[in-house]
Amino acid sequence: MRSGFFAGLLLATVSATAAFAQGAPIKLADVAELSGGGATVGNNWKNGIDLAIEEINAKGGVLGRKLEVTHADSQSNPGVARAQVQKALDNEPYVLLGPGYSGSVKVTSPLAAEAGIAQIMGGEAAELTQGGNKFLFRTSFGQQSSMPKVAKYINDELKAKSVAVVWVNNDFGKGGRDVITKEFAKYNIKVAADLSTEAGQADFAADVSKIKAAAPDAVFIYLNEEESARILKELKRQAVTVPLMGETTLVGQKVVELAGDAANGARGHVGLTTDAPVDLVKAFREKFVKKYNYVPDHNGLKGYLAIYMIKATTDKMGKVDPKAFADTLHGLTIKAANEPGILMDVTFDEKGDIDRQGFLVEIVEGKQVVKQVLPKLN
Amino acid sequence: MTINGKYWRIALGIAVIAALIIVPMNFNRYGLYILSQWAVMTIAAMGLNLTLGYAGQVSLAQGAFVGIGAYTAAIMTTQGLPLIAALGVAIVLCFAIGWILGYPALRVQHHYLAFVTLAFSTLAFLVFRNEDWLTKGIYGISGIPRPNVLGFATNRPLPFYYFCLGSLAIVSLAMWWLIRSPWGRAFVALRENPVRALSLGIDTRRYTLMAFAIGSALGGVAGTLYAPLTQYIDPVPFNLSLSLDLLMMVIVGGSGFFFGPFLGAMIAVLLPEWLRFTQGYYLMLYAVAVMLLLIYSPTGILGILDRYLAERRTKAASALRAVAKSRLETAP
Amino acid sequence: MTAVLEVTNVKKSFGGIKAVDGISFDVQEGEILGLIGPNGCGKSTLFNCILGQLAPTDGEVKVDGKVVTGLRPSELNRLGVSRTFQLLQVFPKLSVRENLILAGQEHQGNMMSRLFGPSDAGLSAAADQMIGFFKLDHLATEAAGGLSYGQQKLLDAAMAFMGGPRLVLLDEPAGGVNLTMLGDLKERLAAINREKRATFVVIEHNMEFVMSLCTRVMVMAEGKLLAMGTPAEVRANPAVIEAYLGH
Amino acid sequence: MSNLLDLLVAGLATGAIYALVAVGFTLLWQTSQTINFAQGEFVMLPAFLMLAVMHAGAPFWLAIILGILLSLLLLGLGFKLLLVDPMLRHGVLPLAIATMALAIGMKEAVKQFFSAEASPFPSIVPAGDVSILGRVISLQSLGVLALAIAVVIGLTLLLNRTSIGHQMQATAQNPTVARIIGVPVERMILLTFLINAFLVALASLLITPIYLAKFSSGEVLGQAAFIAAIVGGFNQVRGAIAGGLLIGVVDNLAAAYVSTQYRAAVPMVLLIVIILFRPQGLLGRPEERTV
Repeated sequence: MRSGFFAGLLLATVSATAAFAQGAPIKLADVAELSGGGATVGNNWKNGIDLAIEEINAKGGVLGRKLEVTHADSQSNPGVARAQVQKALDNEPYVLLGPGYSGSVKVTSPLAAEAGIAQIMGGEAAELTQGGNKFLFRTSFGQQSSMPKVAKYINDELKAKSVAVVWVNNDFGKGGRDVITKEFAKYNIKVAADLSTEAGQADFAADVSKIKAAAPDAVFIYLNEEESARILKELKRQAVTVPLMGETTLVGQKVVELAGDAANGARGHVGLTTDAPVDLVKAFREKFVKKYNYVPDHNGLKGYLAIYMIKATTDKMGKVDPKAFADTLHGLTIKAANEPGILMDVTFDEKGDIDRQGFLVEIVEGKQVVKQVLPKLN
Repeated sequence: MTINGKYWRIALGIAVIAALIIVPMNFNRYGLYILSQWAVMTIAAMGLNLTLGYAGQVSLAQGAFVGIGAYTAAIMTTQGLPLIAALGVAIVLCFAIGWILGYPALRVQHHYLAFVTLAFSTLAFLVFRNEDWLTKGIYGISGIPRPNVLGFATNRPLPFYYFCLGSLAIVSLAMWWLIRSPWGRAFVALRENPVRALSLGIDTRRYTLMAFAIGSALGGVAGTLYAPLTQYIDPVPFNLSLSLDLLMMVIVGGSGFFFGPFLGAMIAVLLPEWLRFTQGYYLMLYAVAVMLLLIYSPTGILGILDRYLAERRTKAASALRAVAKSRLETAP
Repeated sequence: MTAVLEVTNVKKSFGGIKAVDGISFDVQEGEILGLIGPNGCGKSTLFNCILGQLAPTDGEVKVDGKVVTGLRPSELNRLGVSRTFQLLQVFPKLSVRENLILAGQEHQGNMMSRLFGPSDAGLSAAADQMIGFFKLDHLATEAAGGLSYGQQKLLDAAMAFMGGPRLVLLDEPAGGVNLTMLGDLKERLAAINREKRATFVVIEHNMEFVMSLCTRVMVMAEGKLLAMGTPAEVRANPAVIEAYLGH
Repeated sequence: MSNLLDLLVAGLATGAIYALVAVGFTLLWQTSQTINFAQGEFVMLPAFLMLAVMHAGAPFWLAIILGILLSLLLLGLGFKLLLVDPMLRHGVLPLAIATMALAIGMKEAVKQFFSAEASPFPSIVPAGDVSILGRVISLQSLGVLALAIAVVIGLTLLLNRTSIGHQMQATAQNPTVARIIGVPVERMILLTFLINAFLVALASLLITPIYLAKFSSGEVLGQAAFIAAIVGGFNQVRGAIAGGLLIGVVDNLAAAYVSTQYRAAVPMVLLIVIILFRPQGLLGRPEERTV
């Protein structure tokens, strides 16, 4: 037993060969939530990555070299994520991809920074990019960029003075809740009810009756897909008629599919959506559905974009240089006209946050309708 | 056991210990991390093995005790207190809570006990997550420092691994002492036949509570090592699934065998590595393997080994007896 | 002579069924009292009530003049009351010596000395003496589970004596033991009774065993005391013959 | 006050689901000392079996029939023959641990062979609402409640009025004696496994339209059902029903009046209190301990 295990470990060490030899494939490492509570997130992210790599390799790769990725499972557990990232870094990848959970990003990003390898991740918690880490990049809006837009909309368009906030009690939900409550304070919007819910919660009757009792002008819902669908159904059943506002997930295709009629009228800010009125995004969605037979959520898009970020950055450098990668990506603007795989124009700032256009959508008769396009800032 | 067998076992033991010290010197950071994780999980599983394997009390709360230990270490060391102080607090805390949690074990057995401890596990998770003022809630505690041991900094992976290995060695020696002491004998009696144990003057209540308390305290010890190992903790790793994982480790390795947790933790920590070629199927295969193992041998892998050795011994003994008998019969 | 055990009006019912229905008797120091009766007459239940394994519905039990009803079996054992069970109750995975040390260890020192003191609680010599006494010498390091039935029965009895008890309750010590072994067992019990002034209460179906070992015999039927006397008296009692030979 | 009434109704509807799942759980315990830690997953799986049949092109009604048959085969017969029978001789605890492994295996299998994503599931009850005494109640909730009541009545009749029921009760109380008086004990035990499989399939059919089909949806349900069974009384069918309804109501009231952050704690505390002070459960018979 023991000797077998040592042999295995030694083998893993030895197999880290010269990764950057000319013509050899460019090695990428992905660590994602392939099992456990974040399996939906991680598998979408992984499929997006695989799709992009397949496309790029079919067209001859990056600078004439193929891309090659290894996927590792964090089991949605930060401890395991740390081990897997450590392992990935020991093999000296060109770029590290993932994880998707903010907690897992938090424990792994110091490792990548220490190794001097850029990490392109899916986490959305505001604080991730506030710590001065020079190697960490987002693929989507952080909560600190999306929530102000939601709060502004609730204030300007919905003219709500009191809002009930329903959030899922994990790092994703709590993060969003904390940022939006701060934003509400700026507009003097009162939080009429502050409802924590559990991931996987099935029964929202009590939560909705609390919302009813609080009689807010609007409800802000920040939950995962399934829970979003369930609460929408319950809100409809208990005849709550005030506007329902969300961010990305609430108005996603999956929620509409699961909630049916109950999703009608729900609104939300969406940074990345496969329903965006952008031709390239629609084309992506078709390709994805063709390959995997389901409609991806925004995590599928994030994985896909991560790979094209690598391609655009490498093309810009003109060489495969892991040390210069992060510097090049900071301040870089990638235009969809030049690199169609990036789908929409995007700019990365010095913190690794992104700037891209966003959308305000509403569900009308089971379809996402874009009510407003929020342009890219610069 | 013959003298030869004894020497052979001592030699094997020394070889394994030497290998654990020398071989990892060339390991990369990941290898060291995995080995450190193995040492930490082994300590937690040893605690559960005492409660479950020796004393026969099922617990689904070991993960929660690892959590209590980890939070104690994280909170205290980020305040600048030394890890050794945190260790002391964690042991006392887990021992006391384990003692209290043992009380239901005096009233109920088996499945009821499983559910009491399961409930405790859930409650502990909720406290970790909801009490922001203490645990920083779902955001977790980051920047947990690694300790200085006898003047040596353990920031680098190799020294920290030796720190974990040293802790494991100390815990193993203490455990070895415990199970060879009259207490260990009383624990086994408790598991095998509590009625008879009572009639021999064994205070089964006190020993049951002790088994719970000591087992839980070891969970706390594992937790105080886990925190500086990952240097970041949040409530998620300490949910029910850690308790289930630890239970599986004890069962798979061999519950009630001293080396069971070592083996079980090794399989659990390294199995994803071995079964990587199976991609997403590995947990499924693991589950099936555990079921098959339990059907074949409810005392785990070491149980199979033990049975094999016992059979050989019985065969040898009955052969001897047959020889002796034939001599008697042929005697004039 | 003082009464080592005094049982006064002990009753035990399960639901509506009276398993033990008002039994009183006492046992003098050094006595060997036989307890016989048909199956299901409440003998073992009475044992369990005396020993605290079952709480009696009513009545009182005294050991050496001290009321012990309500004490736990372990506490009683440490007061010097020991027992064996009808079915074999040795610890099969422990060796013969370990079984005996286990049986004696709670009578030594305290919790702390049992943790930090020597592994055998200082009982190796005593255990080996007991092993010698019961003629199990060649088996000292064997796992108890590997012994023959008769040997395990001897061990079971030996364990009851490890704590140096004043009073021992034996539940069918002769059941399933072959003739040679039976002789050994009887002789050993008699020897302990003689040498250590230990007092016995013995449940047994083997009449020959009871009649030759015991100084006094008590007969139970349907939860009640039917007869009490010397072996000869009991043997001649018509009510006893009636109960044994059927209605 | 109207709020409270709403919560009670919602709690009863959820509780009826827990009760359905808990009933089979107690049946298995009574006849064969099986603690099924995979009971929640047993409810999760039939929905996927039905979905798989539908994906193959079959209409919904056929999928229901085949789904129930497959459940009887896999979760009834297969579970008993392949796991319980070979494990039972090892005792209660190893079997319980084996079912924990089974739960993991089932979740992973569904995730790998079906999907990690939630899927919608058609409802056999029309999706409308009815208004009773001014309360809006969904037909789905009413359906679950009605079925739970039907199951209690049906099971009670079966157990108390039929000879099979008497034989099952005899098996549950004392298999050895039952065997001596000529009860086909093995067949009775198998029957309880089949009844359990049927109940979980029914529960799956009713719950999945509300809870959605997802590999992990059994976790919450299984735990709630265990708690319901213990709180109500492990050895009584009506105990499991009462426990289920109670847990459903308590959970909803806790969310409304205690704290949403700690709502999951309240049933757990209830469980601990019950085990400490009334281990046989609210309606259970005490199990005579031989010690």
